[in-house]
Formats: sequence, C-alpha cells, structure tokens
Amino acid sequence: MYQDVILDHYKHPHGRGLRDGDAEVHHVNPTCGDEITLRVKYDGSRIEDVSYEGQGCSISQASASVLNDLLVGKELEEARQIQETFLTLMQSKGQLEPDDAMEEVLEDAVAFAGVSKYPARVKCALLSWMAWKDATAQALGELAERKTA
Amino acid sequence: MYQDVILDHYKHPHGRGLRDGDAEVHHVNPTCGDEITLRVKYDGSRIEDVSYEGQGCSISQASASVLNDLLVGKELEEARQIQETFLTLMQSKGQLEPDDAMEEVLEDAVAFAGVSKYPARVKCALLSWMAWKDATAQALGELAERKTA
Amino acid sequence: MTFLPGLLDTEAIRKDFPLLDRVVHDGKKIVYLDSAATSQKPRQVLDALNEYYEQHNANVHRGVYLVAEEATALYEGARDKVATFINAPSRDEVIFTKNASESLNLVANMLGWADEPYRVDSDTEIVITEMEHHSNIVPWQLLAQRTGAKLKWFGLTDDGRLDLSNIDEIINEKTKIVSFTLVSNLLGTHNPVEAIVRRAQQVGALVCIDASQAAPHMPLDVQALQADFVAFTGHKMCGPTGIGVLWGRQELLEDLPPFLGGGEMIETVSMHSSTYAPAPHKFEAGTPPIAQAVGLGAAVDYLSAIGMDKIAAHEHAITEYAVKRLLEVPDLRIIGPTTAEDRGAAISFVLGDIHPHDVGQVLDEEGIAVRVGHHCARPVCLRYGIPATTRASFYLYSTPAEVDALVDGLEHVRNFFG
Amino acid sequence: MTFLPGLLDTEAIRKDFPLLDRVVHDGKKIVYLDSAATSQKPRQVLDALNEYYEQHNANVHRGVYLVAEEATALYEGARDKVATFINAPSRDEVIFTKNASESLNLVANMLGWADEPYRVDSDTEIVITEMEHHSNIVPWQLLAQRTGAKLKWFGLTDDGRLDLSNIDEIINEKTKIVSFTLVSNLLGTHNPVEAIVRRAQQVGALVCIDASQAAPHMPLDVQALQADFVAFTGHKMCGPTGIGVLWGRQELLEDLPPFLGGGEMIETVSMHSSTYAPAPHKFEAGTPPIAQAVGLGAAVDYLSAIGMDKIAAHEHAITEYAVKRLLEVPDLRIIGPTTAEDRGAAISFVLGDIHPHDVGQVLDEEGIAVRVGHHCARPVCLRYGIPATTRASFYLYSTPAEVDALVDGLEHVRNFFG
Ligand SMILES: Cc1ncc(COP(=O)(O)O)c(C=O)c1O
Ligand SMILES: Cc1ncc(COP(=O)(O)O)c(C=O)c1O
Repeated sequence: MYQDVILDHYKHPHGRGLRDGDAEVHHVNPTCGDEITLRVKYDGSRIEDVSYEGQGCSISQASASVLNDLLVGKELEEARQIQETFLTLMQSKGQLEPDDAMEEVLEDAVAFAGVSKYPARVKCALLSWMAWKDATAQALGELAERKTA
Repeated sequence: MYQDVILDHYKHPHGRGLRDGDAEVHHVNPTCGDEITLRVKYDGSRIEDVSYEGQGCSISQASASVLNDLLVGKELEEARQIQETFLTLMQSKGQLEPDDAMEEVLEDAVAFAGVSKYPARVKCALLSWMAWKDATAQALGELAERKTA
Repeated sequence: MTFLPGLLDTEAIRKDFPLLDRVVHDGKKIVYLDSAATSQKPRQVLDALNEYYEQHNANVHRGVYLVAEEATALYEGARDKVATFINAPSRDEVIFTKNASESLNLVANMLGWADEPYRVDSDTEIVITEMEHHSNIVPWQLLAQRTGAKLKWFGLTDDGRLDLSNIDEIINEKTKIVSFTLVSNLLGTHNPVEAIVRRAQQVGALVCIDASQAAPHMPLDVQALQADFVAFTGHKMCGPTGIGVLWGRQELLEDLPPFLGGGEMIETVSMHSSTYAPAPHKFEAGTPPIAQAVGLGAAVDYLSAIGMDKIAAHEHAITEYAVKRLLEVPDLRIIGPTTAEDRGAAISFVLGDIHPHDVGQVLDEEGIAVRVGHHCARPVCLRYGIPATTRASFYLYSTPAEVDALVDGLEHVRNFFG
Repeated sequence: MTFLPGLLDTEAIRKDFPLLDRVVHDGKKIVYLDSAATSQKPRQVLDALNEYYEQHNANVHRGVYLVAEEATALYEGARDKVATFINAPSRDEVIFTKNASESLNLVANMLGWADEPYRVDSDTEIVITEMEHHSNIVPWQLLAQRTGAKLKWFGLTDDGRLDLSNIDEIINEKTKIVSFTLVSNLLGTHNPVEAIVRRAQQVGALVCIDASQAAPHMPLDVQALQADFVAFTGHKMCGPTGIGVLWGRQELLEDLPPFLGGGEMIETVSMHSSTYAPAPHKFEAGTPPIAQAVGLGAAVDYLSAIGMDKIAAHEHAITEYAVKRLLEVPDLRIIGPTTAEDRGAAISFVLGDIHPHDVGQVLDEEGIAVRVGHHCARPVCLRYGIPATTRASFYLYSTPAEVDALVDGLEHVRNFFG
C-alpha cells in the first residue's frame, strides 16, 4: 500500500497549514484518533484554497496533500466528480484496477488503490475528503445565506 | 427411578388432605410448578400430624406421602435426623447405595435413591421436606412465643 | 414410512446434525423433540466456528493486521447475511446481542431512557399479551416499575388465540409500545400481526415483535411486518448459543440512547463525557460475540440454502400429522390450536392427570426428548388452569417416524401410570 | 535461542494453538502479539465446544431428559470450575455474562436501581481512574448522567502509575463505589489494590475490580483482593468469545435488584408481578451462553493444568526481556512503566513521529500482529499527549524469538519511514 507517491506526499505535504477560509471543520477518525482541521475558500464556485492541519498516519496525511493538489483551482462541479471518483476507488476493496480515464481524473490519487484493500485504512484515506465535503457544504451554505441576506 | 413403592405412594397417598395444624406453609417448585400446602401440628416436641394438599408429579406426591408415614408420631429430634438423612440421600447424585442403617431410618423413602441421579427431579422429591422444615420452624417459633407471652 | 406432501429430504438433512445420532439409555437413538427450546447444530455451523477460531481469531474493528481484518470482515459479513435473511432495509439496523432476552431488554431500556416522543414514563402505557415468554414479560414489568408506566395485556381465547376484541381499549393514545410474540413457544399460536400493527400505528405507538419462534421456522421479512423492532435468538435457528439479534428501524436507532456502555460503542471518550458511534455499534458494548455471529451467519446460509419456505412447508406437514396423531391418544388435551392452521411446530398438551414431569421422564427412558413445565410462559398455564404441559416441538430435521415414536411413547406412559 | 529463567515449554504449548501456525503475507508465519485484545484458543477448548454441540446440546435448567441434564451439568460444572479458579467462597457468586463490559454495566445498573445503602443517586459519588478501559468508564458516565451522581477519578503519574496522593479526598464519605482495573490494558500497570480497598472500606464504599487483563495472566483470588465485585472476560483467557464473568459477594447479590429480565432469572411470573430466582440465576436472563461457559471451563482447566503462577513467571520473563530490547530501539518511548515490576505483559510505545497505524501496517507485512490505536483507553492517550500507541502484548505461548522479531520489525519500520 505504501506507494512511493504516497510516502512522498506524506514526507512533503502540499499546501499544509491553515490559511484564510470561508469555513472550517474538524474531523476525527474515532478508531485511531487521526484528526484534521480543514478550511476551504471559495471564489464564487471556484475553489480558491483548501488549507489544513492535522495529525495522523501517512495515509491520512498524504491523502490531504493529494486533495490539495487536485482540488485547488477547480470548479466545484469538477471537484465533486473528483471526490466521487476517489470515493469509488476507496470503496472498491482492491477489486478496481484504475483505468486511464480514472488516472486522468485522480492523478497521484490513483496510488491509493492499494489502500482500498485494507478496510481499517480506508477511513484514514477518506478523512480529509469527508472534511472537505463538509466544509464545502458549510461554506456554500454561508455564501448562499450571505447572498440572500 | 419409578420404584413400585413410589408409584404406590403416588396412587394411594398416605395422610393426604389438610387438617388442623399449628402452622401452614405453601411451597412451589419454580421450574415445574409443583405446589404443596402443608400443615404441621405439634404436641410439645412430638409431631402429632403432618397434613398436606398439592399438585405435582409422582415424585413430589409420593415423597409427601412417605414423609407423612415417617414423621407423624416422631419426636422432633428424630424427625430432624430422618429429614437430614433423606437430604443426604437425595444430594448423593446416585453415588450412595443405602445401607441397612439408612434403610432402618428411611424405610420406604430409600426407594428415592434412584431419583438422586436426576437433578431436575431432586427438587420434586425435596419439596414436601423443605415445606415441613419451614412449617416446623414457624410452628415452634409460634409455640415458643405463646409460651413466653 | 409415512409419506406426507411437502416433507424435506430429512434423510440427507439429518446427516448434517451430529447430535441426532446420539444414543441414550441402553442404545436408544435420541428422538429430539425439543427444538423450540434450542435447535441442534449442523456440521456446517460447527465447521464455521472451528475455522474462525483456528484461522481467523482476533478482536474486531481496530486491528490493522491481516487476521484482525479477516475477523472484522467475517463478523460484519455475518451482519450482512442476517440483514438479507430478514430483508432488512439496511445492514446497520442489525444489532448483535447475546440472546433474544437481551434484545427485548435493550428495547425496554432504550425507551425508558429515551427523550420524547419515545419516552416511557408514568403517564404512558405498555402493551404485551398473556402468551408471552417470560423474556417478553419481565423486561416490561421492570420498565413499568421503574418508570411508573402502566402494563396492559391482551388475554387469550379458550382455543389459544389472542383475544383482540378490546384492541381499541387496550392500545390507546397513551400506549407507547406494543410488544408481542409472532409465534407462541407454548401454544404454538401464530399471531395476526397486521391488526395489531395497524392499531398501534393509529395511536403512534411503537411495535416490537418477538420472533424467537418464527425466525427459525418461516421466511421473516421485517419490512412486511411493519414493526419497529424485531428480536430473535441464534440458538433456536441452528446457530450457536450466546448470540441474539435485534433489528430496529434506522431512525429509531439513531434517536434512541445507548443501553450498555463500553468499548466498541463509542465515538470518542474523555473522562468528562463520551459520544457514541452510529448504530449498530452504539448498541454493541464490549467485544462482541464474534465467533457466535460467524456461526449464526453460517446457520443463516444453511437455512437459506434449504429455503425457509420449504422448511415452513415441512414443519406444517409434520405439525398437521402430529396434531392428528396426538388427538388419537386417549385423555390427551392439546393446549393451543388443535389444527395446523396459523400455528408453529410446538405442540403442548396434558395427558389425563399424569403430571408432565412424569410424562417427560418416562418418554426419556424411551429416548424421546420433550420439554415439560411452564416453558417460561407461566401466565399461559395459569390462564388454562394447568400446572404445566408436555411440549413436543419439531424442526427441519423432524420426521413422521418421530411423531409415531412420540405417540407410542405416550401410550407407554399411560400404561405405566394407568 | 534466547534462554530466560522461568520460561514455559512454549514449543509444547504452541502445538495446542492452531492459529499460531497461521501463515500470512507470502508464507510468513504469524507472530501474534495481540493477546491483550484477545487470546488464541487451544485445541482443548475447541474440542470442548465441539463435544458439547455434537453430544450434549440442549437448553439448560428445565429439561428432564438425559441430554438436557448433561447440558445443565456441563454448564453448572463450568461455574464450579470458574469459582475454584478465582477462589470464590461460593459457586453461587459466579455470574456468567456475555463479556467483561456487560459485567461492569451490570454492577453499575444494580447500584442505580438498588435500595439504600447501595443506591447511587445525586448525593453520591462514583470513583474510577484515568487508566480505565472504556468499558469501565462509559457505564459509570451513564450511571452518573442518569442518577445525577458525581464521577471522580484518580489521575496518572508521568511514569504510568496511579496517582493516589489525594486518595482521602477522592474517596470520601459520599463515595458509593470505586471501580478500577487491576492491570491496565494500555499501560500494563499492575495497580496497588490494598491501599484503595482499605480506603474504600473506611468510608463504606463498594469496590469493583476490572480483572480483564489479570485473570488470564496471574493467580486471581477474589477473597485476597477483598473487593465486592470482580469482572473479567473469557476470550482473553483462552476461552471463547461471547462469555464474561462477574463475581460478586453473596450478600450483595442477594440484596441487589436484577438487571435484565426474562427466562431463567425468575422464581415465579404472573402478569401482575414476578419474583426472582436466587443469585446467580437472578442475573442470568434468557438462555445463557451455554457452549461458551463450557468452553471457558475447559480454558480454566487448561490454564490451571499449566499453573497460573508458572504462566505469570513466564510472562514476567518475557516482559522483562521485551522492555529491555524495546528500549534499545532508537526513538522508541514506552508509554507506561519502563521496568517489568508491577506490570503486565502489554507494552505500549510510540516510535519517533511515525504514526502507530503505519507502524502496525508495516509490521503486519512482516507477519507481526500488534494492535495500534487508543486501545479503548483514550483518556490515557490524552493524558500523555499522544494520538495513539503501538501495543505488543504477550501470553503463555509467546517466545523471546517473537520479541526479537518485533524488534527487527521496528528497525524495518524506521528504515521504511526514515
Ligand atoms: C482492562 C479491560 N477491561 C475491560 C475490557 C472489556 O472486555 P470485553 O471487550 O470482553 O467486554 C477489556 C478488553 O477489551 C480490557 O482490557
Ligand atoms: C417466544 C420466545 N421469546 C423469547 C425467548 C428467549 O430466547 P433466549 O432464551 O435465547 O433469550 C424464547 C426462548 O427461550 C422464546 O421461545
């Protein structure tokens, strides 16, 4: 499961640190204590930044770094598709061999295919992605509120 | 376990029916619903009567009949010894072969030796004996009270 | 050999059950007619237990090593199997307990500690029936005592059915929960669910169904039942001892408070406070009955491979035959329905004034294993004015020849005490 | 091979445990270092389970037929064995539950529903410690919430021991119950019972001891402990899953109210009220874990034949060796006592800033099974400011060679993430 790509992201995480954002969430993996604090910043429907801080295993840390790579700068719709593709891969129990199309979407994140064989670690890999989803819902809710206010 | 002696007592119980007494108790075997109402009458420390009424299996009915045979007319001390000998026999798990001395004390009641192999039935065999013990304690308590009053 | 339409190939099936080869009292092969108390276990279930312990034994849910992942997959896989077996909308609605009694106590305690609108308190009423197993009586008596709620119940008709004539009075606006058995373990009666559920829904009461005597014997569809909770027990359905099931509707399991506290059921713990995991884990404190769940999963596979509808048909045929043959025995009175319609395969009876203990003992000497007593349903005995009954109960491995052996045995009993 | 004084003949012992032959990841034989989570099961226990199911399976306590009498004798015989194993004054003080968590919840609930002088209510206090397993925290948090009682606890010293410096303040006249673990499952600490019991007795508080990590590993004498309740769990002591034990003093068990209601625990039931059987049955509602009790009895026989003092000596030797070797690993920090004195055979540690999940995963690839996480004792992690630990734990079948394999594995982990 420990692909070089994953270890690289773990040792040199991209975009780590908390910066200005529209919403912040704190997620915990109760079984192992992995934690992440994550902020999203939107420019309309474009993701301007995803910043984060946390402690956890290589899988959860690398996954946050990959998320930052993949989502920052994207339009929300596309980001959602990426998130769903990643979810599909992680829930595949090692049965899914990423094809070229999937590799196009997920880039470095295809390295997590091997993790999907380990149910206990899938939660680690998904921690930051679930946090992003949650933060996005909050941020857009707020933005929507701000607009209607 | 169904010795002829037991079946005889079951079909033709001795001393059955409720008569005048110094104390009355009602005992139940919770596992099977066997019930007995039993009265004792003392003449000083001599057992004048043990009368009873109840419903239950052949073992519990026959055992009450045998008890009536054995205890009525006896002095309390002797009755207690009989009761304890019977208890020993019933708790012997079929390991005890009644000897002459025991047969002298227990008479027909030695027929219950075979019942002691069947834990579920031991309680049936002891039902009336426990009731007698309880009733005696009550009766003598009352008599003692009456004396001191 | 008696041929009855609908019978299973019991010759093949019996080979799966080692205990049915057991010899008792001087070489008599056992005639096991006590499956309503507990069923025998097929080789397939014992194999699953052994394989679990020999190859995959580890504690579940927290291990990152291979065997722990396997144990978790086996345990959670058993939950999937049970969910499918009872047609649960979601696997997360299946809670593993130690037996049906714990399942029923769990419901009673959840409602005692719940917030509105579920909370049972002194202004509210609980409804059960007079034919319940003690495990569906005492938890509600305890709840009533502890909360001040009023306990009410449906009585029984002379022929062993629920008397629903006063249903609108018994189940009323104050009723918070109606708990009743799908099939009576003493009478054999199969109860009409729909009428009770409809009335409970009218007044907004929850419905809990004790399916302990149903799950082993017929297709069980919790969605069709429309109940809120369904409880049953593993050891009566070819599974190991030490495992029971509570199925509950997801929204309820989310809303209701936990019962037992401990490892596995938490989300996060500090000394000051804890939060709880989502259902089903919220209700599974401590190391669960892992091997027993795996065994129950194997039992469910075994039963499903034969087919629950086929098992029901087999038992119906046996019951019909048994009722007919038993009614031929002089002085025998069946306590419960005297036909095979809407009844399960447990048949209780009294034989003249021969006490059931004596009936059971003499039958045992013939190798025939029946249960005697009040079968943990003493109110039924009180209702019919009897101290106890003898009960013969059948399962997928029971044969007409065993019914014949019982009837012959009863003749012998009559002669013996005659 | 490393020779240590006091070691058992593990070559012979390991032959009894089928799982220890398990091969994982490309032909590596498993190095099982997770016995604190659950122990492996010897063949003797599996044989007892199989023999029970194949030859003697029936429901207990009410049958008059041979197999039911056998099942009852086996089940109650297991109670005798456990009573002897813990030196209980009476067999009737041994209650079978589903696991230690249920045992602890049972105590908490009995006290919540009890009459004076035992009743826990809003004027009273409950005392636990910061090193408890969640199963000895959450039941007391729930009890405190439900009754308004105050929950207090002993903190920990930096070297992983109980801080009893304020014992007279923590345990005071308001204290109704003090519940603590004999051996910590995370730290390994073996706690000083006497000081706590003496103070509890001074103020008239009851004492409950969680012996889940003690019963498998050392002679356990409930009379010497002088506690009121002692809880432990079968699956950690070579027994099956699905069974736990609560020992309680007879007078208490007589006085305290039941917890779960149902079959087996009653004396007589009517629709209006019920009376309860004497202990232990009062606390065993429903069909008990029959086969599991039989299996636990076989486990107790197995352990006793080897000798609990010999097992304790073996584990002490292994622990001493393991502590020494682990401290040689660079960047490794033991969480808990760093000597083998007054400690059990579970050793938690952190390895630099490599997350325990990663440590465990890489060890697994080497065939080494350790547990990672907060081990259901999250407050300990909070106390020492760490998210989780890696824990290696040993048992009677553990060898010095397995310690060496662990140390080599940890070197590999360091290189991998270095
Ligand atoms: C100290 C301690 N107490 C309680 C428990 C709970 O045991 P169980 O999960 O079998 O209920 C455990 C083990 O998990 C433990 O280590
Ligand atoms: C109808 C019914 N309900 C509940 C139970 C209780 O099941 P268990 O003893 O496994 O808890 C039984 C069986 O004993 C039963 O027949």
